[in-house]
Amino acid sequence: MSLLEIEHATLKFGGVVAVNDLSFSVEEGEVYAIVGPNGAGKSTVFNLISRFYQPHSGRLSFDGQDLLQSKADAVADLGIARTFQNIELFDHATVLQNLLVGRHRHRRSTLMEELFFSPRVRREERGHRAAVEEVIDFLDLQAYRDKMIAGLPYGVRKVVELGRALASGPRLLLLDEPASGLSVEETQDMRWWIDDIRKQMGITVLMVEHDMGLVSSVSDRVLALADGAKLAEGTPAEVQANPAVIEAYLGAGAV
Amino acid sequence: MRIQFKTSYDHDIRLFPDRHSLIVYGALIALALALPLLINEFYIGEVTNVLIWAIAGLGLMLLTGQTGQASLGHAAFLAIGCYANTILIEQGLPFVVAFPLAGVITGIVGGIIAIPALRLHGIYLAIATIALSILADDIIVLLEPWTGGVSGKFPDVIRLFGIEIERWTMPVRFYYLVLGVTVICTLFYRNLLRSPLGRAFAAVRDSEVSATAMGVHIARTKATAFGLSCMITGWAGALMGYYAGAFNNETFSLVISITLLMMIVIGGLGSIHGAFFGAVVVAFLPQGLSILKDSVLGSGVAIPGLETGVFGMILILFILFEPMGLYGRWLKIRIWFELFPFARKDMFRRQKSYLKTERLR
Amino acid sequence: DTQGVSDSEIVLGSVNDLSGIFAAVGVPAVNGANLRFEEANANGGVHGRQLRFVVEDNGYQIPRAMQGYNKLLNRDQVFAMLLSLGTPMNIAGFKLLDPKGIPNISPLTAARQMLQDPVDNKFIGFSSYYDQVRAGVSYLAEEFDAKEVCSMYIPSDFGKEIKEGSADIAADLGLRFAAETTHKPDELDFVGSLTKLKAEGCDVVTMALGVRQGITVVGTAKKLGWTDVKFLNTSAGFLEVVAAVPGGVTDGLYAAAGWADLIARADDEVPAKFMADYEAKFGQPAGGFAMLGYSAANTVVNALEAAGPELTHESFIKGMESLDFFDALTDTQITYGPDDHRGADVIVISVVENGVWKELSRK
Amino acid sequence: MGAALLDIRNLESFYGPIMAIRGVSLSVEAGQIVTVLGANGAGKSTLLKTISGIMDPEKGSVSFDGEEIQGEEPHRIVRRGIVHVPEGREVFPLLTVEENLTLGAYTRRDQAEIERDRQMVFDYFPILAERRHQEAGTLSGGQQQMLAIGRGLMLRPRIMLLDEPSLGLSPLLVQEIFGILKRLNRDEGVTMMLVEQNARIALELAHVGYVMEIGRIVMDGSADRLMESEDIKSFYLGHQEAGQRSEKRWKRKKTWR
Amino acid sequence: MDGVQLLVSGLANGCVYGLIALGFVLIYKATEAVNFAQGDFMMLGAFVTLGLTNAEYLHLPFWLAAPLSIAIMAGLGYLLDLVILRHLFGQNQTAVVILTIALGFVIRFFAGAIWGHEPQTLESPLALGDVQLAGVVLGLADLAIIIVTVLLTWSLYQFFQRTKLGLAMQAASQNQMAAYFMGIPVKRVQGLIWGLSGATAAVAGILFASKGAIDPNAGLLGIKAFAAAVIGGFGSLPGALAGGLIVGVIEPFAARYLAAGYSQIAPYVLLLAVLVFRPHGLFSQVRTKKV
Ligand SMILES: Nc1ncnc2c1ncn2[C@@H]1O[C@H](COP(=O)(O)OP(=O)(O)OP(=O)(O)O)[C@@H](O)[C@H]1O
Ligand SMILES: Nc1ncnc2c1ncn2[C@@H]1O[C@H](COP(=O)(O)OP(=O)(O)OP(=O)(O)O)[C@@H](O)[C@H]1O
Ligand SMILES: [Mg+2]
Ligand SMILES: [Mg+2]
Repeated sequence: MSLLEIEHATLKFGGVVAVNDLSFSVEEGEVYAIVGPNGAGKSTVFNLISRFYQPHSGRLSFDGQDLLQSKADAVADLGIARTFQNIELFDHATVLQNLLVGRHRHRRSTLMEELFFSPRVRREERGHRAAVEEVIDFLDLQAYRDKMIAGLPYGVRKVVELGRALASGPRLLLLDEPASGLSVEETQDMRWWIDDIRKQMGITVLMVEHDMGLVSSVSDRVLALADGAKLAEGTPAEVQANPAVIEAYLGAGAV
Repeated sequence: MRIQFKTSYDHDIRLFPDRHSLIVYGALIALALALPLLINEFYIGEVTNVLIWAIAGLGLMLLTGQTGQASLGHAAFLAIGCYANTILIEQGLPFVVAFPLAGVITGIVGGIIAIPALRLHGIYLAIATIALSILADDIIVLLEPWTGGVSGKFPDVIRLFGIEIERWTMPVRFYYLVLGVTVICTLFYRNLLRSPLGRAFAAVRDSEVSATAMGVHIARTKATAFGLSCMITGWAGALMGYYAGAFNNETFSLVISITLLMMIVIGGLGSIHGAFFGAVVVAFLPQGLSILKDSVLGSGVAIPGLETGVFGMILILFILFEPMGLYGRWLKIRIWFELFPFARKDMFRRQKSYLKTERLR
Repeated sequence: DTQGVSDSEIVLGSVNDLSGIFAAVGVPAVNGANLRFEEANANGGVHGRQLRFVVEDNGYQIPRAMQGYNKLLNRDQVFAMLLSLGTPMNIAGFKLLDPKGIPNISPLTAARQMLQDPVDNKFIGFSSYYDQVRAGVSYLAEEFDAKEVCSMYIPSDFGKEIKEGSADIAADLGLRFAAETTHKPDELDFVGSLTKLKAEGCDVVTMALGVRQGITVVGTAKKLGWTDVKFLNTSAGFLEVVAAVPGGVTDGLYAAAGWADLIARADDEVPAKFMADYEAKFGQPAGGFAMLGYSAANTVVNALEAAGPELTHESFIKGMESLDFFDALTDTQITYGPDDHRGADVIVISVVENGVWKELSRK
Repeated sequence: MGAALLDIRNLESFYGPIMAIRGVSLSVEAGQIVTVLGANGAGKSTLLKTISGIMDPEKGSVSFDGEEIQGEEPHRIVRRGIVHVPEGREVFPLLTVEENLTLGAYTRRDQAEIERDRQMVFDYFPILAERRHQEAGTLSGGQQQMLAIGRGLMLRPRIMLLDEPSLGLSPLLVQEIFGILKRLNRDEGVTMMLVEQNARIALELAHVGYVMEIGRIVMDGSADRLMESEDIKSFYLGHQEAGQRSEKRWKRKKTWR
Repeated sequence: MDGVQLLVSGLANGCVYGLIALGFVLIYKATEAVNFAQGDFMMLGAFVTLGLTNAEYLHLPFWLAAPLSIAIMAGLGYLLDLVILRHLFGQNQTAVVILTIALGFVIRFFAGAIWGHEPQTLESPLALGDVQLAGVVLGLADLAIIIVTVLLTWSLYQFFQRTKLGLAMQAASQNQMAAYFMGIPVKRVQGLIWGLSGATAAVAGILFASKGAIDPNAGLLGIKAFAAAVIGGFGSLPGALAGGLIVGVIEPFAARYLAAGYSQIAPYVLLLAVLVFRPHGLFSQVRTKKV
């Protein structure tokens, strides 16, 4: 059984068919990449998994459970965390606070306890903090810990968003264009991080990315989308060599 | 410049981040306790009033500053707290039970009212709450058997552990009562801010989408914020009832709701300090203006609406010169002193800033 | 030593509405009182003491009113309160005044509670809304054989007084209290309410509305062709502006109030002098509430005179209770006594004719 | 080469107390494409914002065509022919694609020409033509980026300030867009100042390059020369071997903050 | 017959709300700010006209005074933006809300100081005379209000939909920075809209004053107009009119058929009901964010 299974999912916006009878599955422990031209429906697939959108037809399941039974805010509880293409951070909070929100699904304290800040809340806070500090170490965010998001450069924000998703301790990580806007050097870091996330933390990664260098170096399998439907699927090399993919997505110069 | 060395995670969890602030706030509490020795009854009454407004401000701040939901109907919750407290005491409950319960009842009512209001944002929420504020007046009249309708109610003398407390005959005792409630509410607020729920509030305020993706239940969080906000507001309302000594359907009017919102904006949205700064301005400024007018123009002169007009103008100036509220100004002054003598002249000059639509949710 | 009294000065206070929805009442009243106090001060004060009148604006809000009381009682240390506006504000104020025995004189509200227990320190200037509306309805019932009494009111203490007065007098006279409608202060159209009252066959409609609304109601009824109905205002709507609306919109509107209209008597000596003085000082024509303020201040001055040089609350109350004089300005006899804390007992019934109030009858 | 069209002298810009640009001088000659490279947070976007008047500099000058324009209202600067295509697709989300493009030509009066340019944009990006009545906020990330660039073209600028135009675009479209930029520069003589993370493609297009670090220009030269520089190769073009990983890990942050 | 009369007067009334609501919506559409002083603007517009035309003041002919006061109010609106609001450019909109509330205080104070607190009546040719049609009575002023409101809504709608300036105004409200990048003089555009809303307020004020008396507290009406705008879907011009009409019509029917004590709360209950079922009003202007 695969960790994530999408079967015959379809979603339309008025006349636009954003996802068209799409099926694919992601295995536990792999890095699975989705590529495709702009507007192919990649982010829409993420939004379906996050339950922001309701598919018109089709089935989604995570770890054997029907995803469509869960509301958007329950998806995190299942162990699915995500980043956003256009960065959705809590702008008027510090990096640390942003990462701590990532821990929200582990909250066990009740309202009463929090009002009086009971010892248990204190203990849990320490636990959350320790978990977050690990992420900060992992992503080298020490320098930014107490900085407000609003004043951070784009690249750092991307990393913070990744950190927030990691802090929740997910089983499946959805990354929407993790390397866009990053320099070559930072993309390099991202590559290593994704590697470590998969190998050391054992987290399955599903990512959308346009940087084929990154895609081919970290992913086990690649799905190419066009107009919401599957164009090709296979190893990075196979997909990159597929003429339909070259024609619709990579362009002749990229071979 | 003050440098903090953090040596454990507890540092960020503590009530007071460092020794310095412990000393400052300790001194503040000591001053508050000693105040009746220092000033006369008139000013004790005014300070009590400021504190009551500050409690109400904390209540609204929790909602508006922390979760970004502006309410223009909080006077309705002042009313609920005030009536609930009085009615419970009339039913024979002792003050120690009735007063906390009044807040809790207000909180529950607020939480329930919030449920349909949750899907509302920004001005839609503001107007829905305005409607609440307006309806409260009529509902109080319609519930005459409980509320006394237009004739209103008169809260009894407070009996707390055998001590009698009354606003006008024993202003100092009443002051201590209000001070106690203020400290408790402030503690609650502070505790929330350093626990997961407080962060969830901020998350909901800044980005509902990603808060959802992080597992924050938007509706439940907002309803909780609303409920907590109403609870604190309810306590403020009960105290306001005691302070006024009499209240009816007209007491908690829309004007009060509006004043409350003005107060927290002027104080500085999103901070505990802001509620207090705002309360000082809103509760003391009109009185200050009146005293000033007496000394400048003579007490016999009555210029219609002068005080309100001047009050309005001063508010405009406040907003113009410090749209981030007094707390923002306060922080700047502090930074300036901390950096002294290295502060640049135009360090706090506003860089141009731009807004984006809030019609996307 | 009594608070607010020194060898050279007596401090009087008022919590008034100078900026809220009743500023149209509070402002001229305060001006009128000031006029009288200045006259007294110019004549050397009362028993050598100058009068100082401190007014706090409450904007018609109770919290502001309480701040005003705090200032007046604890900071300015007033001797007595005068012309305080608003029923709930006054009632809240009693909690403070009563323990200290501070007199509350001629509050600007005609609610019956203004003479609630303990009554010793409370004095009112004229009849209550309740009595006014009763007198007005009986007059109209007698005069026009009205059978069906109705009421339009703002759901507030003021509205409640009027409504109860109307219902009670209807019961007493064997008439029917046929219908009632309630309104918000910001309502601007009354077609619906009037259609309802017309359908109920109302002969007399008593009104407890804002001044502006009252005008609109009468105008709308005419527009709808409903002319066989009598609208009745109380002192709250007994204003020159109401009578003076252009086009004769308010012609035929009745009012029952505790004093006689000023403008109608503009040629009489005392009113004429008052109007001239007032206009000279404030640059605005004097109206009913200015007159009321002046008259209330006048009562206080007379009471202070009567209290003698040894001024305490007791002596002042004695002084008040000894008053019995004709007040030419309001055209009423003002009498107080140990069991009578109401000054003018008369109720004057008037109607608008050709843009002015014309007195019809007195009760 | 011609005279400097855009001349920047000792520019300093602040965000409150934070100094984001620390005395930058550079010049762009008419008809040139200049690229500014730099790590994250180096201040590249801030530099462009300061030129286009969205931010006020605290010191220094920006001259365009010989006139000092720093501190001017941004709309006046636009009217001089400077267009800024900002980072992060700032489209008008509740207006349609077509209305967004119409606004691109806000300063222009030549109706027929505008129509022609709109057609040109639609030719470049056929998807925009297809979605002309869709609200811009519902376009996909890359489609919004196309719209932002197309809208910039509608202004018929003399100089374009492009902040990461390739952000979120598919490889095919990146090639296309750089092809378009090249053509615009060659055929219509549009001057450009280009900020890109994709240093290779930027240097291939540009004539001249500058490198920024923490608010300062640390290197400049012709694009060809920069392309050959070892530092550029290792930091911006990604010429490392996979095996360098462990070494890279500790010296990764080439600058300390 | 009753029903028709109620409906017609309700519509006329609703147009007054609609007219003020238009002012709210204009500002919101172009700046996303909410002008809580719109009701007071209307009051001021009415008083300015009164000051120009009434016999005891300047006594200009009405048809001169009306356009003059519209111009004065437009100027005031523009000036307000120029002198005060421009300093808040780019700042949080709650600051603007508070500022306009405070401004309302100030306007009321000055209006009271200049024209007194007693109700006054505008000497308007529209105030006198009714129109009778098939048993239904309508004041001349009511008729004028209906015509003017419909015309104004229509032309403002066209303005926003068809003209480049109208489009630019919408753009400026959605993304101020991007609007600047297009060469739109954002601040001036916003000043224009404040001027326009001042003019609208003057029109509303003149018509409102022709219907009955005015006093410095007449601006309280703004709250109900605000509710109307929200019902319509804050930001939509036809919505403002629709919302105004709904509130206007519900009132007389509630007054006619509901028990005392309940009738006056009908508009607010209706408002809450609308918001429960359509949280962003009838013509919703709010979209979900695409991520
Ligand atoms: N809310 C919406 N309303 C209408 N159309 C939409 C909506 N959301 C997405 N679309 C359309 O659905 C298609 C898929 O969008 P999606 O964001 O998934 O693309 P994508 O593959 O992520 O592209 P990119 O690489 O540019 O981010 C696009 O054509 C887009 O215009
Ligand atoms: N709004 C802001 N408030 C405070 N500081 C800011 C703000 N915006 C940017 N900065 C700071 O200014 C510096 C320069 O930022 P800028 O956005 O110009 O960098 P950049 O070179 O464009 O980086 P990127 O590649 O991420 O776009 C950064 O260090 C950042 O922290
Ligand atoms: Mg996408
Ligand atoms: Mg940048």
